[in-house]
Amino acid sequence: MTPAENASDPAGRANASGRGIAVEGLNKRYAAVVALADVSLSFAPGEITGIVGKNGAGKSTLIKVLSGAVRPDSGTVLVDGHPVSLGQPSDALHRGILTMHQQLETFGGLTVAENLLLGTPHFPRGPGGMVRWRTLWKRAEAVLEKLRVEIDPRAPMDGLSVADRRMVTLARALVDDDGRMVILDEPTESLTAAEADHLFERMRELRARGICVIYVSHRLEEISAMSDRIVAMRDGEVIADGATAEFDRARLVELIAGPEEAKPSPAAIPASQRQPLLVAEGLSGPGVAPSSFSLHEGEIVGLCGLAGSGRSALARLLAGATRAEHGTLRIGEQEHSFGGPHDAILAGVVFVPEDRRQQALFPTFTLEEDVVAGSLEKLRWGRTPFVSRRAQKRAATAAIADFNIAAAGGEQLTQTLSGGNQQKVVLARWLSTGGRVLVLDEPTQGIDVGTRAEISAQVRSAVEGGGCALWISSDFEEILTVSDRLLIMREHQVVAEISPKGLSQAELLSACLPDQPDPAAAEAAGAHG
Amino acid sequence: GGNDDESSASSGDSAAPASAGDASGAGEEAAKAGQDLPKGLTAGILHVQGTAQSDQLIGYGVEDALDALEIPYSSQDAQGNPAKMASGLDALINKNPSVVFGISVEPATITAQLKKMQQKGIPYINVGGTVAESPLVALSPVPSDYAQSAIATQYLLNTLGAENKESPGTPVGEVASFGFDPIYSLFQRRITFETMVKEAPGVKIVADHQIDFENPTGDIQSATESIVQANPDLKAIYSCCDFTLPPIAAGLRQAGATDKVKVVSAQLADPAVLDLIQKGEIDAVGNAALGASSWMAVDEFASSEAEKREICRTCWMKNEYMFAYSMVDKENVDPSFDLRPDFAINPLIVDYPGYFEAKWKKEYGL
Amino acid sequence: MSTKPLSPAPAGAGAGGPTTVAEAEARAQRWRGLGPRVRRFGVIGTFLLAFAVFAILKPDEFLSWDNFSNILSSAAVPAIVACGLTVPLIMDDFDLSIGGVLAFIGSLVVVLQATNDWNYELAMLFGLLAAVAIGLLNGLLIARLGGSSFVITLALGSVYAGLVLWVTDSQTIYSGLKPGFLSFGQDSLLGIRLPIIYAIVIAVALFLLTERTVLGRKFYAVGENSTAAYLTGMPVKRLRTYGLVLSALAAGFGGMVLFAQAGSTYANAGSPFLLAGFSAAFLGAALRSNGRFSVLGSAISVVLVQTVATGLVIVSLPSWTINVFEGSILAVAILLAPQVRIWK
Amino acid sequence: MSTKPLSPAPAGAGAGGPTTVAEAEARAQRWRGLGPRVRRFGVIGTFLLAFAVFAILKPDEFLSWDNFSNILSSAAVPAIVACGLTVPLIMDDFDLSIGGVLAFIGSLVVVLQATNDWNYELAMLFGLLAAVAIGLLNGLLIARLGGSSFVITLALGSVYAGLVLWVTDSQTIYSGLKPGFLSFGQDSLLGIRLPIIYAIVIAVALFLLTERTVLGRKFYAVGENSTAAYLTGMPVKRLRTYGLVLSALAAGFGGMVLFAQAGSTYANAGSPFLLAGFSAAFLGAALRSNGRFSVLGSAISVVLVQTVATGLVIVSLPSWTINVFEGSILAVAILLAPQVRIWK
Ligand SMILES: Nc1ncnc2c1ncn2[C@@H]1O[C@H](COP(=O)(O)OP(=O)(O)OP(=O)(O)O)[C@@H](O)[C@H]1O
Ligand SMILES: Nc1ncnc2c1ncn2[C@@H]1O[C@H](COP(=O)(O)OP(=O)(O)OP(=O)(O)O)[C@@H](O)[C@H]1O
Ligand SMILES: [Mg+2]
Ligand SMILES: [Mg+2]
Repeated sequence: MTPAENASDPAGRANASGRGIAVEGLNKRYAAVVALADVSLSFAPGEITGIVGKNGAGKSTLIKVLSGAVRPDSGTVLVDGHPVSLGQPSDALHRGILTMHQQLETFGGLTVAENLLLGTPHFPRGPGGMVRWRTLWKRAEAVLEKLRVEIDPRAPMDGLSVADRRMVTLARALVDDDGRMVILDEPTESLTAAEADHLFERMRELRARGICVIYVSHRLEEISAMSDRIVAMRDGEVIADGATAEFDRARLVELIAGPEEAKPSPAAIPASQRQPLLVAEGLSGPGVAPSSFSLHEGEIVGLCGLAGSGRSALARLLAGATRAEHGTLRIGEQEHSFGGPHDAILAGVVFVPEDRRQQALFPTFTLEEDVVAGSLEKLRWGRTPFVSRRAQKRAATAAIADFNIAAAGGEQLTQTLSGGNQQKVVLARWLSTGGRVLVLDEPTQGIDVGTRAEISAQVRSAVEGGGCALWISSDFEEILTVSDRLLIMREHQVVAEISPKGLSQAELLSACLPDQPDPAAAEAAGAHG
Repeated sequence: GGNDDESSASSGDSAAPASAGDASGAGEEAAKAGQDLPKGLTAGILHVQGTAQSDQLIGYGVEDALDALEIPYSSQDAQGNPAKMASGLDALINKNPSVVFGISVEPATITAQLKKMQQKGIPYINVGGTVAESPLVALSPVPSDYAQSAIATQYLLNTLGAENKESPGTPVGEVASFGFDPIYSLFQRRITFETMVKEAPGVKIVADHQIDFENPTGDIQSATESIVQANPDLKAIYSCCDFTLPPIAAGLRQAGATDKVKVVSAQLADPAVLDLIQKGEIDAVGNAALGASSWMAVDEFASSEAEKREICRTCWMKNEYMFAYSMVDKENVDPSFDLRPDFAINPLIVDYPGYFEAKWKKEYGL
Repeated sequence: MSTKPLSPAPAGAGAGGPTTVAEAEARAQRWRGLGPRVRRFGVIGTFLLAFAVFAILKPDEFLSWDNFSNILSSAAVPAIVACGLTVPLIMDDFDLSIGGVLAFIGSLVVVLQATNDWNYELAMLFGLLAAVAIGLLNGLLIARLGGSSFVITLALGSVYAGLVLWVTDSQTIYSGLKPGFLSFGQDSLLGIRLPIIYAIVIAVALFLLTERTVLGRKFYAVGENSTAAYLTGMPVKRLRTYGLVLSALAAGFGGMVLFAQAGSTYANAGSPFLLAGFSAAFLGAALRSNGRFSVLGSAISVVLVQTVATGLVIVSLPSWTINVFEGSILAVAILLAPQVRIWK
Repeated sequence: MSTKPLSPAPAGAGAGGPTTVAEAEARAQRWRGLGPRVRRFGVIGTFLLAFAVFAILKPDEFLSWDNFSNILSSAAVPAIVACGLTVPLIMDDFDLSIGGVLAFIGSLVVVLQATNDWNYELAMLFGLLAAVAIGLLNGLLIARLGGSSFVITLALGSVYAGLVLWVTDSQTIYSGLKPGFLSFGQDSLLGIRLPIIYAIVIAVALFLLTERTVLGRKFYAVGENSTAAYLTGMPVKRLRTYGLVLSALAAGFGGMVLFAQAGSTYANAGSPFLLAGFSAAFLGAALRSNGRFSVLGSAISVVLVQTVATGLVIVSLPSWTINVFEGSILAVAILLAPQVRIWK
């Protein structure tokens, strides 16, 4: 069955069975950009559908239409065979369609419990509309329990790490056992295998209860393992739709990235030639227990750990965003004690933070303005204080090309870009500043497979000339392929160093688990690798 | 509109410049046949704060006087906003009037406009209340703040003296004052009060509250209560101006000190105060017939036009008696007051409208 | 899992510098040599210190029941207005029309009973309905049609100020107010003046509404992140409209109390409440550990500020120093406030 | 807590419902049946319509060079102040001290020359330095020590208002001003009054600074996301301090121009500029396609609002209708504004 045939069929299938959700002839344009082009799909109860596609392909737009957040220019949504109007998110929620959007939107100042349940029928309402707090804490705990998350429901949301916030929003979408559909837009972004497993368990549970599950991810192994059916999108169109078995990895990569093969990463410099560039000894700070490690010239070092193990805290420390308490940090010959990110930047540290929305993006800047925000000084018009428009345009055009940013043009506001493209903007801004020490916290979150390879190539070429990179990623598959060496963090401390060569994801995961019986073994493996 | 007063004046009659020299004291004697009011005179009126009763009272005075002379006018209300004072005056100037009457607008806020008027030869006349002296203001026939304050202070001292059981006639006791020095006329009133009280050794000023003009009502009421509490022996409150009286009365009412503390103030224009006087919450207010200011101003303007002379800055003073400075208290208060046609808060002591109307009839044959 | 905010205060107010709470705290500790215990009570402490000074200088006057009652009754109407405007502010909507609404509704109620000889209860009921209508209009223009709350309410505030002149015919209305209406503003219950009681009731009601009910939590949710609120199916527009209706209602009721207290209307009655109300709300937010607007914070701030103002009048300083002291006390208090926020 | 109510950023207030720009646009299109072309020019169109009405009713007065020059000269000082306060507002800092600063610096310069008989140039220089010092103090308390800009500047504004009374000894000072100082405020150059020229120069300079220079770009970055700006190595505190210094400087300069224009100091000179300045800034932001605060937007808004006010004065309506019309025109204009933002 060709994808095209398949795409036209499902609506009928849903009608026939009388249950399920379908879309017919969806179209959505944003000025010149076609986000959805005549999309017709149907989703059967008890089926997990994985959606793949490159950044800007229209996956999130499809999801926004299904969840009532965006109205299509034309086309209909059918619920159990009947056309419905999803004018706003509450319309979809009332029909049992729960969604976790890609953009992490939370109520920062409210508690975890309120983030989970406020606005849902599960929120405990006492007499006079009063909140029954005790019931609320209990229910929230129960909901979190379903995902095996241990977060205090009374904690304020903005105190959580990105992964925890992600888990809370996920839990919110997965709260109902008797809904109709659950849609998860890149749920595993910034989750490690350990947390993802709990999620998958819950997804299977929902499938068993006859709920349609739609799920978007750029992690191909994961999607192959989890979904019953895969839909591939490109430029707003559905280009393939079929049972998961029909797709092998190569086909998926081709569907996402297009026919041209990703360039293989340049080979790493042999270990013997490496000079230590960054050396930390007993370094500790907020969220980081004394840790010693070094990064060598020309090396990409992966930093692994479970969510909450302190990887981001260490990255912040290296970037001068938090202050070191004890220990020393040397870069090259010089010992540093950063008073703030500006000091770190002067010392050649480049930091891509994990939390794009709150720490990286300038939402109403245009793409051009945002991409150059880290290197404004280079854009001066001669020696004047003015920004050269031409230099800005040139820099932006280069970044758009280098990072495959899909946008209507340099004038598009960054907040209207697709999630992956926003991440590319952030990366482009940072990698164009030309520092020696790259500290990359989840740099490829939300980025499609094709571009991932290019980004690792870019990082590789950046470190080639005498730099080094610390690459944090929760995607173990990726981190095993990009890094020359791996550091393991447990309980806020760098505890081990291992070589990625020949290591399986499962082995890596077990190295990260807190009750790892014998870290020395792993350390030994690293030393010999 | 759009007349040129110079040309229309000369076409009106020929015996014009004769009496220009002896401006002072010209007054009634200058009334000769043939000195008609030039045709086509127009006027502008600039209200400082059209919602204030005093402003309306003075404004009506100007309007009625102009009506009596059949001079058309247009008005602007600045709503207390300096920016609107300037733009309102601009708008009036644009109509090219023969004169603009400003109701207690501080010249500082409209300097640019006044300069322009000077260049265009349009006189600017201030009516109602004292403003800072300025060469740009052609005339300012206003009741004396010293006088208003002096009679009020004297009334207060007399009352305190009468209450003195030990040596009747000698005023003793603690008093508080409300004022706002940055406004020149209010400063004059406070200084008068202070000077007179200094001469009565038994009287002590225990508080001198400067009104918060951003929030006058709330500030005055709460300050009244605080002052009464802080000074249990307080005998009296002196205030600069009538708009403070309702909140002062409310403050005293709240503090339960209405009967204990006498309240005396200068300036009376707000009829709400009459009510308070009648109820005995406020004791007495020094009054000047503000409307007389308007009629005197219009009269001097008309004379200068008729006689083709400069406006005389001091001639109005011989009529100052029309202000009829007097204290209004429970004995003589007339709460049936209406803004029109009386222009004074109490039955007219001097019938200045009648006087001027008769004078104009005789001089200009209206 | 730790409940301590460790990520950079997300673009929060006054963020800018400190990336983590611990870091900010460490830095703060460095420049001020004070122990955490002292700083913890910084704001309240500054005010208490000021009160202590007043109490020492004028013990009998400042520490009297009369003075206390005087402070509270001066604070009553501002507190009603401030509590009301805090509700839309929680949702990030500025309601700058409150001054106009207060004067307009107050004048309307007075005119209806004094000039048109309505029953005063009926006039008050009508006034409250008019306030609701104003709130709904604000909601329509701002929440539904998406106008900027700042500009729309400023513009409408000017319209209402114009309507005041229209209904009162630009006159002060001081006669014809019904005795019942005057009692409504001037009587006492158990020795407590009625406006104080109204203010307490309204503050408590709005406090419960915003902090303890599901609706109130949704208000906060909208304020925290309106996109998230929309996506989770909350009726954002309706919630914002509720907020604007509540603030119009509070302002309208405040206007009635004000004129009943004064026994007359007067010119420009509304404008002082605008800046006073907003500064109380912002001060209240700065006092709270999480820096959020809150009804209680606003109410407390009104009383604190009024107490300082009264205290300064009682110690009778030269008038210019009153301004200076008032401003300085506020500034010092607020500088100590971030500490509270950090230590929770 | 976001204090930037206009930002269309995800958590922005104006947002509320619309998740995406295009969606908001689609919705807006539905309820208003106007063609996009019409709506595109909504705001400016409303004002132009108002101007056309004035021009038809009073062609000679409204369309005269004199009137034009009057409008601009009345707008001069407000525009200077509004442009200044826009700079910290871009970075999310409210500077409410401008009223106090304006009056204080203006009075200081007058007192120094009139009472202390200083050279007027020296007095002005001293005034500007004092303004810088005030800005630095604001910056220290707000950007460095993390006080809430709203409350701190409000408090300090009150302090400066007190200092006005102190330096002027609570008097209006109208004699002793040097002729040179008076010319500085009252002369014309090529038939254009000097204050207009100052306003244009300042507006253009601040426009270039904020929109065209590296520094200005950083200002906007701080306003958009101060955490991101900090992590990008921008000296957030220093940038915010610059903003506060610029607004204090503009306010101080405005005060000098104001009193030189008037030829004297006067009471409460500063307060009218506070609300006028902020409403201009917010209106300007609503006019811009991306909803950002901008110097140009603020300057244009001041002139638009002044023109409407003057027009209404010229057609000489009863005073209460002026309020009503002014408010309504503003409200209608702003309701059409979101269109502009969407369509760029
Ligand atoms: N509000 C908007 N205004 C303009 N263009 C938009 C808007 N929203 C989305 N787009 C454009 O629509 C296209 C599809 O975006 P969408 O978010 O659906 O992509 P996606 O497949 O989810 O990509 P990603 O993998 O990066 O999340 C993108 O090119 C994006 O720039
Ligand atoms: N200032 C601090 N004080 C105490 N503990 C801290 C501090 N900062 C971080 N932590 C602890 O470190 C944990 C890790 O937070 P962080 O945001 O660094 O996540 P992470 O370890 O990188 O994990 P991930 O990003 O995968 O979720 C937090 O959950 C918290 O318990
Ligand atoms: Mg997406
Ligand atoms: Mg992390």
